[in-house]
Amino acid sequence: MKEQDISVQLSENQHIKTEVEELSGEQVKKCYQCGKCTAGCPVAFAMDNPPRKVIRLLQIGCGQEALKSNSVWVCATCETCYARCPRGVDIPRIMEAVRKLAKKQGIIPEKNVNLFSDLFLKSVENNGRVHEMGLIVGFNMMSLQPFKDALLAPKLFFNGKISPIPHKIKNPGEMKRLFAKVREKEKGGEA
Amino acid sequence: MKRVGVFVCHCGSNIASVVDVKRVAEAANKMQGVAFATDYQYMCSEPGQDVIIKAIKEHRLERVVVAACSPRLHEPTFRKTIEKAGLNPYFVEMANLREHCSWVHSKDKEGATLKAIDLVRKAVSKVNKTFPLFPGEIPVEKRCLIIGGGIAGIQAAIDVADQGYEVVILEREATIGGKMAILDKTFPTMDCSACICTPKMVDAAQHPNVKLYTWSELESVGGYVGNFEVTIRKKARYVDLGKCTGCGICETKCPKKVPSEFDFGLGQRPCIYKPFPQAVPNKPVIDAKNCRKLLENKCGVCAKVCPTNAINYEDKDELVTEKFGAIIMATGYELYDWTKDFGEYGYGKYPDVIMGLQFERLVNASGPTMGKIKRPSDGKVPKNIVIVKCVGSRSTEKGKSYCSKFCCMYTAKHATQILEKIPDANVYIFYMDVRTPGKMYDEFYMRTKEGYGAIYLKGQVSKIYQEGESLVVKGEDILAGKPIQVKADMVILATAAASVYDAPEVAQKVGFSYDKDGFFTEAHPKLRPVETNTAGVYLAGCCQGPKDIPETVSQATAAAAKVGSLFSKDKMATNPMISEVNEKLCSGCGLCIPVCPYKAIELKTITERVHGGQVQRQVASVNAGLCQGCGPCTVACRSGAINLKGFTNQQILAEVDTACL
Amino acid sequence: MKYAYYPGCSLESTGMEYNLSAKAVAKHFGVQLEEIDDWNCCGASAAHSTSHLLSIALPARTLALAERQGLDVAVPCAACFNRMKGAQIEVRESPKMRDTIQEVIDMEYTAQYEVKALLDVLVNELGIGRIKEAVTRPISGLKVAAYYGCLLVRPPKTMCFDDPEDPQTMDKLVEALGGEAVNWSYKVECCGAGHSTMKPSVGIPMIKDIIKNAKLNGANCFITACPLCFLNLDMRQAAAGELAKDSFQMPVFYFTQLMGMAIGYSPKELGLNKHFVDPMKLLNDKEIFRHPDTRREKA
Amino acid sequence: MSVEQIQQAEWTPKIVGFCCNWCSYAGADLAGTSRFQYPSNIRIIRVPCSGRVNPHMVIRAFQKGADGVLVAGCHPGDCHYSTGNYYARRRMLLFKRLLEYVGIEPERFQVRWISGSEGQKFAETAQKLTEQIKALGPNRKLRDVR
Repeated sequence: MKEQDISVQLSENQHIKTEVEELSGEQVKKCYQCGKCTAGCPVAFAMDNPPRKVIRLLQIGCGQEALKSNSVWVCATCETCYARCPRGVDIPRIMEAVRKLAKKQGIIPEKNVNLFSDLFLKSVENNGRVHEMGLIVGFNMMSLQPFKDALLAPKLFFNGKISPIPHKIKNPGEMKRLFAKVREKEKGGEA
Repeated sequence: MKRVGVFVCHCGSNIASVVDVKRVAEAANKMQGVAFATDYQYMCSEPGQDVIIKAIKEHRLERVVVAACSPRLHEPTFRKTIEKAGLNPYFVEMANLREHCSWVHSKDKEGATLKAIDLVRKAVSKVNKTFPLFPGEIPVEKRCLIIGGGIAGIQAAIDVADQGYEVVILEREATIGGKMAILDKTFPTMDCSACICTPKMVDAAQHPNVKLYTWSELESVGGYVGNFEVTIRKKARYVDLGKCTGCGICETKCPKKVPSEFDFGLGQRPCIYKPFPQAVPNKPVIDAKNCRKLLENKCGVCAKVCPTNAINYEDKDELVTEKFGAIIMATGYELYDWTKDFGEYGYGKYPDVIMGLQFERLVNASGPTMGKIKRPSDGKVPKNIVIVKCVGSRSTEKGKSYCSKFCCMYTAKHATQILEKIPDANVYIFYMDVRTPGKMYDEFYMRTKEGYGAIYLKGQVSKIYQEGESLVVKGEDILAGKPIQVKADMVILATAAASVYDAPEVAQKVGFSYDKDGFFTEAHPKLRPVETNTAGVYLAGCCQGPKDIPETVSQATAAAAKVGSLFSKDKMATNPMISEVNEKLCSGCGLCIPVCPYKAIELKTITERVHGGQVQRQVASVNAGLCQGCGPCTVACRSGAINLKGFTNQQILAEVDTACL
Repeated sequence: MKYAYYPGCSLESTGMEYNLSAKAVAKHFGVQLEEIDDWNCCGASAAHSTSHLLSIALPARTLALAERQGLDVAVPCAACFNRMKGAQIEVRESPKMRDTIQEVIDMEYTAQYEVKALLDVLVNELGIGRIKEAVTRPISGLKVAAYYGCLLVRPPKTMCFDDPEDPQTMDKLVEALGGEAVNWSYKVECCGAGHSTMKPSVGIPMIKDIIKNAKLNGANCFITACPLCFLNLDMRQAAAGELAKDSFQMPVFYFTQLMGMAIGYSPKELGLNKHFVDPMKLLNDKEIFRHPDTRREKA
Repeated sequence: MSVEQIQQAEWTPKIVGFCCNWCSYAGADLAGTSRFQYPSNIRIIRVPCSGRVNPHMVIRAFQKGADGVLVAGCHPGDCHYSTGNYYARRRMLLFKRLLEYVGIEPERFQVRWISGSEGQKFAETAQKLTEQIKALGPNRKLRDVR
């Protein structure tokens, strides 16, 4: 590994830290790196950089590396870290912010996670409510694993738990307008 | 107009590099009433003071303004200076050109110089309205009260008593000794705590100048330095200390056993008990909350077996009031109660998750397991032991924000003790940082790691839970960068050292300040670390903040030295800057009386001649011994009859007028 | 007692037995649940990982509709509850956010009404005493691991519901219904939420650990207040069992199902036939339904 | 200088600060030792306790040409004399209402609690006060025009 000049990193990647802090409303310097977040994280085993390290990378100007880590996609937002953090750092908000930035830059190490949440929101945008069957079928098809969960489907179907017809709100157009307004505001930097 | 002399100090370059001191002196020379003005490099130095003395004599100066640093630093110095020149020491006023001007306006030299001139003018106007002040004298009661009988209180007591003064130790427990008596060994020398603490306890108790009030509480404190009046509640002990020989038969015969406080619930004690065998005084007390005789009027065994008839079930609390000249606070600390906040460690529901002081009892030869390390749940010898540091320390979210200071060392001590007694044990220490400043401290820590093989894991523990017979401890090893877990047989939590639960209440009773964590505030963090802002009240040990035994003992000795210097004179000077009543203006309305926090104002009756006849009326009167010179009474007075000497209405208004020019 | 009721998407499909049993139990105790007219999805974690504003706007629209009904809101799903409470608090505390949100949803929303978990309403508001009185078929023999998951109690600063590390609401309920609440260590661990679908290699081991710990501590079934937790523990139990090489056979119940059972409803009325892990074997073993159904006489 | 002349010159506000000896004066000292910079408009008058400050003194300051007045004492509960700042708090609250009633803008008269360890807070307070009063311009109310 080539050593990195932190002084250069810090000035070059300052904007990543600033953007994460703006998006999350949280300050990364509050963290004193005790590791309690990683220790209690139920998905840390599946992360390349555990939560503490994601914050460390931001602190020392290696934000680019943080953006690439799968951790922010694997994070289940279970809030365990935030509930126990001795410094009161809202880590899930930071993870979320890094994820948003990564997505903006097209860095998506966990394609399926991204796909699922996109399909989920698409379903909400179209119907106002989530159509679970459409979502799962769509997800399995598009993630190229069409027979995943195939054994579970009949039982769900015959129990009436999933139906091929989506539930909708009265005027689905209303939901589309809501989404459009959110996008507009976010572009305007209001959110 | 008085003849005022103005002396502008350069303070090396501290002032002169920002403020044009020459210009300030020139401007001062032109001010009304100023007879002489000059500048000098270091006004507080001896030659600097000579400049002032010489000028007072040559120019027949009547008042002096020193434009230098903060009066909080050098006002006493310059008072002495002008006293040497024959002036009343209160005829000096300081203009704060350093802290309030040059240091804070270093980028605005012109503004700073103009401000400096204004500050000098303000001081000149104030000093012009100054009257001579003379300190009074009050006798000093040469007895010292020490609140708290731990190692701090004991050391302070012995040191004050050795100087020949009478000492009373007030202790709420049944014995003196405090936390040190609980400990097994002391780091880094590993000598036995009891072996060095108990002889001191006996020394204190047997000292001809020391009186012990154990099982007693502080009720109230009145008076002031040199003349405190303290009321003490001697709680009912139900055992006549005069008759009791401490034979201990009652303890062995008492049929009811309850968890022992001294062993933190790990052991049992009878309801008539000495906290531990070497207790001082070595005489028992009856636990009224549990004694069957006192609760249900049954049993009474202890009275039957007592060979000297020392048991008295009719005993009542007793209040005694005594006079003291000084008070040393040595109320110590207690461990922060982690069981109410730390759900992730089980809220105390797992018996094998214990705190540091409980481990001291487990490993102590006089403890409930006779020094064998056995885990509380099933008495098995634990093989894998986890120590978690910073439980409730250094946390802004729950517990305390500060570092508890001694945990790094005692956890290392615990590790070595475990590894000595259970050679095949593994000790895992989860830490955030290891802080070991102190003589031979870091060497001890290194020995714990290298010599004994304790495994240090950098990372805070997130969760502890029971799984079968073991406890699962989940952490991260930060240095390796991965989540880890340890299956442990026992977990020791290094919980934060907190102030005693009622420390703020005690501080309020005695009348001095405490910080947000309940620790007592010293008068100055660097230069007056054992004094409080209340004259005559001193601090020793952990009541001021967490500290280890050597530090505690040093502070106790220091506090004793302070008491000694206070007691070395028969009379002490009082602050003359106190309130005074102009009886001609006073209407006797009494509004000032409830405002005074020191109960220093009373109404008195005076006789006046009016139109040839004699009329009696009431006016307010200030007790010079009690008044501390705070001044809210002056504002409460409707007729403007009360004034505060040194900060009179006239002086402050003169300052206001010149400040607004 | 009357509440605006927000079933949420899951209770219309995979969590329909929760909906069934919740309505039955609420009716029995005279708690009126008035479904919010034209409610929409709360956005779940997909929304807040995409846009903070969206994650507030979606629940805010539903809450604004509820405000028109003039009622506090009762939410059965823990995830929806978390989102709605979070949105309500943010709108309530920030006038700026309130203005933005009102503009986005094109409705007035002042966040003056409370958002409550259905669990809170049916246990704490109703009171353990009233529940105890209504029990006609004690669930004795059931050793229940009360599984709270994440979102009901965390983050504690927002949710302010029960203890974040050792919550007791469902445990108290189980005891009141005549069952035994086991002491176990994973009651607030995460089930992995959508990972069982998106990334089974992460999700399934998490589910496995939870079921293992419950079993180790002597539980023979679960109780939960979240359709996603339910789905993971129930539908994915087989997969988790394969990983653990243990067939588990730990039925999962919604707390409303256990309540319904104890106050005399039939298995069908509570949707007990819709589970993946068949609960009837355990229930018959423990002879829960042996007691006569006294509900109708009582009513 | 007349008011007009003051306006012509580059006007800077005149601020009088009453600081209690034990907390705020010490806090101002600490601002000095820590070299926290703030504008040079403020003139500090040392009083033993914020409870010593008579509303009369504040009025006098405004009469004599102050544009702003600060009264600073120990945090409530921390008074060196145990209760003095409670009296200050009550008095100054009422007095502030009175000043507002006669037309003095609330920013011109401020009461702050600054402890001996809050040098930064003192500097920030002085800075902010100066900015606020600069924005308001010179005070003309209550001025003694004799």
